[in-house]
Amino acid sequence: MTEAILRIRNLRTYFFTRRGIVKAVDGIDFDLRKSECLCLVGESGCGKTVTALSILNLVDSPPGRVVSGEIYYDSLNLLKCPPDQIRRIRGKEIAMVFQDAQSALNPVFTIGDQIAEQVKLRPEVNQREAKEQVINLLKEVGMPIPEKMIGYYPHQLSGGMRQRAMIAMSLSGDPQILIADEPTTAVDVTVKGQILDIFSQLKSTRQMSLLFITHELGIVSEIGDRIMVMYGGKIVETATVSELLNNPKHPYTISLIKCLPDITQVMGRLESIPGTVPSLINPPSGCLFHPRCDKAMAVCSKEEPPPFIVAEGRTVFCHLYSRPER
Amino acid sequence: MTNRLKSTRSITRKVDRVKNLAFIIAMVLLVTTLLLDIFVIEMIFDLLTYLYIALGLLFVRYGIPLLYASRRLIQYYWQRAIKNKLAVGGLVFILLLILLAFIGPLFTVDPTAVNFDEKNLPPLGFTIEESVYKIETKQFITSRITGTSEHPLGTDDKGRDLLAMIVSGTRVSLQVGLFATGIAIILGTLIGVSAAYLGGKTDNILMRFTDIMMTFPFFLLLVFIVFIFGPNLALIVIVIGLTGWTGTARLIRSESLSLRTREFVMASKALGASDRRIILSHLIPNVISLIIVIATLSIPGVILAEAALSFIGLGDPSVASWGMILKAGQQNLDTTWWVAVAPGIMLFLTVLAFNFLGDGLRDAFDPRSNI
Amino acid sequence: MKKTWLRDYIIKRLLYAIFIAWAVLTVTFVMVRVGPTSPADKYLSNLAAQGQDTSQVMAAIEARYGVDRPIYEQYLNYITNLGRGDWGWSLSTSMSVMELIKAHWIYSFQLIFLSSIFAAIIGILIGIYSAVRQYSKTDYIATFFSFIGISIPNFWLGVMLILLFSVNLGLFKTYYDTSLSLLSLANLKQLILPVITLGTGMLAGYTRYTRSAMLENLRKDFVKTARAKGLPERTVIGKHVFRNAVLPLVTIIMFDLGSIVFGGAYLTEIIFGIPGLGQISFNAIFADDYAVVVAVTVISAFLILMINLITDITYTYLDPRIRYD
Amino acid sequence: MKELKVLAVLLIIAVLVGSSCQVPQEAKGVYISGTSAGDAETLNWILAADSASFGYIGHTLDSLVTYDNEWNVQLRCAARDVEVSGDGLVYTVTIRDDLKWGDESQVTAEDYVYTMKNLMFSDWLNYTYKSDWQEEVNGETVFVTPEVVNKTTFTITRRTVDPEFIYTVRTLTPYPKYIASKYEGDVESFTQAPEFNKLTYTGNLGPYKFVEWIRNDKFVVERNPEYYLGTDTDAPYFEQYIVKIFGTPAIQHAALEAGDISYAGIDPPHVAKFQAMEQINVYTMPTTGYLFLAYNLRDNGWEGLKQKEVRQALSMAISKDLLIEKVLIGFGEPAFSFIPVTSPWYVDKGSAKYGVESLLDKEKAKERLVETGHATQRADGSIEITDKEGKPLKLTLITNSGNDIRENVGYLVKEELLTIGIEVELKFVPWATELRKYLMNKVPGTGQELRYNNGVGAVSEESWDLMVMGVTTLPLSPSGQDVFYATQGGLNFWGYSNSPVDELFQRIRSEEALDEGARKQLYAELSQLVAEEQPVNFLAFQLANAGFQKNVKGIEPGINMGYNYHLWYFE
Repeated sequence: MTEAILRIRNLRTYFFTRRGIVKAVDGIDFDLRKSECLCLVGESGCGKTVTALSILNLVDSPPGRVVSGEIYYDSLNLLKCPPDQIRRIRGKEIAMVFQDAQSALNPVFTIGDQIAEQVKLRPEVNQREAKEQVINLLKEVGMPIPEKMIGYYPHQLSGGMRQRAMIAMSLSGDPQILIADEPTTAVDVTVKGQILDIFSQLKSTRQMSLLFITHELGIVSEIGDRIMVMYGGKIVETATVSELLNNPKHPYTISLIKCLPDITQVMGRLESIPGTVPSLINPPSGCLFHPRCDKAMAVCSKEEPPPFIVAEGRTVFCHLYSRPER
Repeated sequence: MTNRLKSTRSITRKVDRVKNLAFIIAMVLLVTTLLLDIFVIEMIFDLLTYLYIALGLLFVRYGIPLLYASRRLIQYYWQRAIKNKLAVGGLVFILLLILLAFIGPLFTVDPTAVNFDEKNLPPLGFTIEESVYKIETKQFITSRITGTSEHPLGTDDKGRDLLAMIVSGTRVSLQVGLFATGIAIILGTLIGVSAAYLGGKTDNILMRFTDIMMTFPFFLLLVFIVFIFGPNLALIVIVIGLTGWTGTARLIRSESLSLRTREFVMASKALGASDRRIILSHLIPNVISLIIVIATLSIPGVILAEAALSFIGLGDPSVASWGMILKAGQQNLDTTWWVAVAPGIMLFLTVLAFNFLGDGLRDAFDPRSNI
Repeated sequence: MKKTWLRDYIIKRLLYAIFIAWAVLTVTFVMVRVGPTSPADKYLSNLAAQGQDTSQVMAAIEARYGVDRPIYEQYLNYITNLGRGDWGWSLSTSMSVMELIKAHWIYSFQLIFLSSIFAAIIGILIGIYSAVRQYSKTDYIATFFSFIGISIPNFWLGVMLILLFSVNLGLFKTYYDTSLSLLSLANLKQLILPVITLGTGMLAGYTRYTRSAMLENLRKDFVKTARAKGLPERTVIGKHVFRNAVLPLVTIIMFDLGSIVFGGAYLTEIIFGIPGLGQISFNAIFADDYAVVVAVTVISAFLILMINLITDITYTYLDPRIRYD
Repeated sequence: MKELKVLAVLLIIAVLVGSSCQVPQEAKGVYISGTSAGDAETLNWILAADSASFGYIGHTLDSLVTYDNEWNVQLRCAARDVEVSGDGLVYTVTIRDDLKWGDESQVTAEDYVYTMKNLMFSDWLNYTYKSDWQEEVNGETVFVTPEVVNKTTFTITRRTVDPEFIYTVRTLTPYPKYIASKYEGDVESFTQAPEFNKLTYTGNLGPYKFVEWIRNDKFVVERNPEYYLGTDTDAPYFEQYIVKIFGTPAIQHAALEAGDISYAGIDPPHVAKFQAMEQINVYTMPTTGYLFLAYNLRDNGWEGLKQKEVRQALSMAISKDLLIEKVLIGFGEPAFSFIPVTSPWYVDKGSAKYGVESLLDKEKAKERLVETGHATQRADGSIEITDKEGKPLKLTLITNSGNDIRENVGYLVKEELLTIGIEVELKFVPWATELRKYLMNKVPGTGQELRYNNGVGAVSEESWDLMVMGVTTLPLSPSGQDVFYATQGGLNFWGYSNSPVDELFQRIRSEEALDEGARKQLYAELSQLVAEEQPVNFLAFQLANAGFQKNVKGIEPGINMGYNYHLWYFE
């Protein structure tokens, strides 16, 4: 198996607000392997975006703060290294693509300037070369007539084009890892496909590893190699795409997949998961999902389910499996 | 169920009618005493007290119901405002000031009592040399005078107790600050809200009028009017009020413009509420927060304007406002320095307090600032 | 493409400004003549002292000043002269109004200009600093320091500065020396105290508005993007955030410039002996010098309108999303 | 403000005066004179109405004659003092032959006569002081007739005798005929004439020449090398003379202390401080300005004031020494008439000294009020002063706001009158309001125009009883005060009328007073009568303090201190 480029151990990120401590990410461990596309899936508010932000130390503090855990990039623990070292890693080693390009791009600068900004960070690049590189990047993400586009302002572009510019910008530092935080959510359906094509094409051309965050299971099958399902700030199940979709283990994953509209079959009403997302301030005891889990047992409400290794790289956090004698 | 609704509505209408009636009676009473004052008995109250009562009545009739209607909102903002330590400090100082303005005169001597024997007394704990020229000998006789506990802050060149003058000055400065801002706010809000709400031609006319008023150099206009009609505190207050509303009108107009398109206003319009009802019960309560902020931030400007007017000799001579004391003291700053220092410090602290309070409130009311 | 609608917009605004200036001129023209005092008053006590029949001589003097004719006639006469660029003769200073303003505007301009720059630079820096560290100890200190400026009555501060620095320490001259050439270093030195006096008054405005503009933009998403790109914090704040905060700031700076043009500047001019337009216009009021009062009011009104126009135009350069077509 | 004007007038007299015989010096340095009485309004002296304007012009234009501190005549443009004919009707003036205009042409008698005939006496210019040159001839007001005798001599002929007219003649200053004639008849072009507004015509007629005038900042003149008085003494010894205008007195004092200006008038509270400074010389000098308490003798004032005894009683209750000490900080001397001590016509003995020593007696004042029926003696011996309805008497005192000294006098009068049981209410009003509402009067009900003295029966708009005022008098011709105290006086706004006083004023202005001894006797009688009559309560003549930097030499302190100012020099 290819060795991991990014190892995250026992990561906890809490938000200290007036109403109490929000445990957004409450102890997660996972690895991101080289040139692999790991998808992080879960309902909104399950902590997937906070996980991404914690990696690059972009969590708004106050009120947020990474309370504990380590994030190893090669041999470097990102949580411990000094600010200017983190800064050198951002964009060049690990880059990020945000969800809504409309608000993520600076409205008063042209997209050419904003993309070139990172290229110019390297002193040996002069003005002309930088412009050329920007045009190439825009071509790579399929931007029409890039020479003209670099002079446009964000509000002059369509949703899809803005997202392409966003991706081009994240590639400008030639990163090893690209974290994409729901890049397709803010665009309409027709463009979604094009964006996914760009990502899958990047995966092949750039051999870079991709942490793809989304709440749409449908996308995952097209682009993902492995999937991690998060719930209430914890990982409940990890598996390869095919295994998870065809043979989901964790009750939450199962009901998630049931919610998927399957155009191949004529289905009645779409199923929805009863109850609401758990409060992260005083989360339910034991397994977070037990209040909404139709297979919940007595132990589920008392103890946290330990990880159960189903196979290599395939774990599930559910008492159903860790207690054979049930 | 509907008749219970009907009855509650009729009760509130009855209460409204009683309130309106009481308000009108009170106003009629006030106007008759004013007419009496001008034509029959001389000076029952001075003009400012009339203004005082009129604004008080206005506040009781319209102010309190409005504040009561949005009390939950204000309570919420109040909690946010307390976080800002400087704002709380400012508020405490202002409350002390208001207390001083009312209670103060009871504990201090008569500020207008002149006593040339106790002329130019330094504050307690200081001694200065006072010398008088003798024409026969063409020499000076210098005597040392030390501050007495009877006049802790010392006395001015007419022997008046400085502490008493500062206390009576407090009332004047607060009156100027509150009334002038009151007038400016009322005018600004009415013009701003109606311009935003009615839109179209009226909005255009009102805004052009605001433009013209705004391009007049404010201080030049103020000095001009006070010079022509003579320096009288009531006039100064009214002129500042009548010329200081343009900024408020603009701010409130832009705020209400964004409110107008909001759903709840559309909804009440759909329910057939009259324009006046919408403006009074929907637009204005939501603009209250902005109004409170603008008020606290414009009061210091008004107090300083009165002080500046006094400095150039256009202050009301019959009134011992801080500005007037400062002007008198400022001429002999090198000999009797305390006469200028005391009012200067009071002006400074009061303006500072209002600024802090205003700034704290602005932060509290600004949804974006994360407290 | 941008230039066409901008040019039309400017023309429209210029016409509008001329209309407003004309309205201000007319209002001031009438207002000045409606007051009880008249320019011939100063002769009153002298004439009486000569035992002369005051009313007869006063009428003659008012005829000499042309203030005895009906208002509309005076107004028509004034406007026709204005057409020829003649703003009239100043009675209280015995020189043509235009010459008077031409000789004195520079003193007011340099004072206000330097004070605005002084207040803008320090105010904005404090504003950014306290926005980035909101509600920290430094934020309170910075706000406290900037509010001191606006709270001290500037005529009081001015006198104190002169007594301390000019008289006791002898570092500055006690009054503004007009013989020094305007561009000389000595002129800059003698402007330090007046600029501090006037500037501190404006400081709080800049700090407060910069702080709120910065706060508003600090939370925007593109800040996270900038940081994610590995840009140094200085660039993130200084370039990305500030560039967006500048927009509301420009409005305030320009608006402040307009409103304080006379208030604080006049008092500062009196204390430091700077013969600017502030003193000229107020002495004209006390001397009932109608021509000067009207001229100064109209010019300052037109100036404020021009400032507003410049503000709106800089908007389009600062924020590409704004168009006025 | 009035007191500062007093100082400015003092300087003008000084400036118009000069004397020779000083040690020759080499001209150096810039003399800066500070003022906070406001800027002048014009350099066209015939249109001027404010003292600052005369002050500026005086640096470039001398009059015929001026006076030293003992009132000895000092010749200026005049070659010899003005000669008066035996019958006091013809005044002959001979001017120096070396006076030049700006264009080097000679200043001739024709210029002087032209200035009088075509400018001062013209009706298109309305010269404010033209009535000084008019006389009453069988009911008609006519101008005196000036005629040219030869190039350097002209005469002025009167039809009636006025012994004090000579003082007016001595102040004559000429306009250049060759320039003024271009603007004759057109007041607007005369007002805007560049030659007059830039003083380009003054030639060698003054110690200095005009350089520049920056409004509200400074008036700059430079040394005139061709000055006619400077041929032998090479005067003046300052390269430049600057009048620096300050916004507030506080900064003017600061400038003197810091050494940025050479001279400043010092307000009483600061004199002791400056006296103690070794780098400053402070000279204390008498002025011709006196403070007085006017009584409203018209129908809307307290009727008691119409009785001489009541006025005397009030004067006995107000201590002048206390006023001088507390309000003027010692810089004043008690006044008993309008003739200043420094005037040659001042006579000390014989006039009643109310408000001082024996005639400062509060008990006697109260008795006097009982005698005149304005007070009742109660059983316990205390005296209650009541008005005609029997209520305790309350008088209103008015003065102009913004004038510290007069406000303080008002407070002191209130305190003093309270000690004898009269309550006084103070009202401070701006000067313009005081003129219109309290001074000007008219007969109620008639369409009469508001004027300062509309005679008997006229009443001011607002009622008042007492008023604190300050006025300057001309020491050489105190009879000018008839404008206040003669029944027909232009400024007799309080309605005082007394035929013996009127008669004395007439006699001083007649042949009888031609002989100076007789005039002195008449003035003595007038001051005794006025001291007795108490038309107003003459309070005090003020002293002025002038502060100079120590290095200014050649100063002779006195009533006309600046008469030799062109001989002053920097050490």
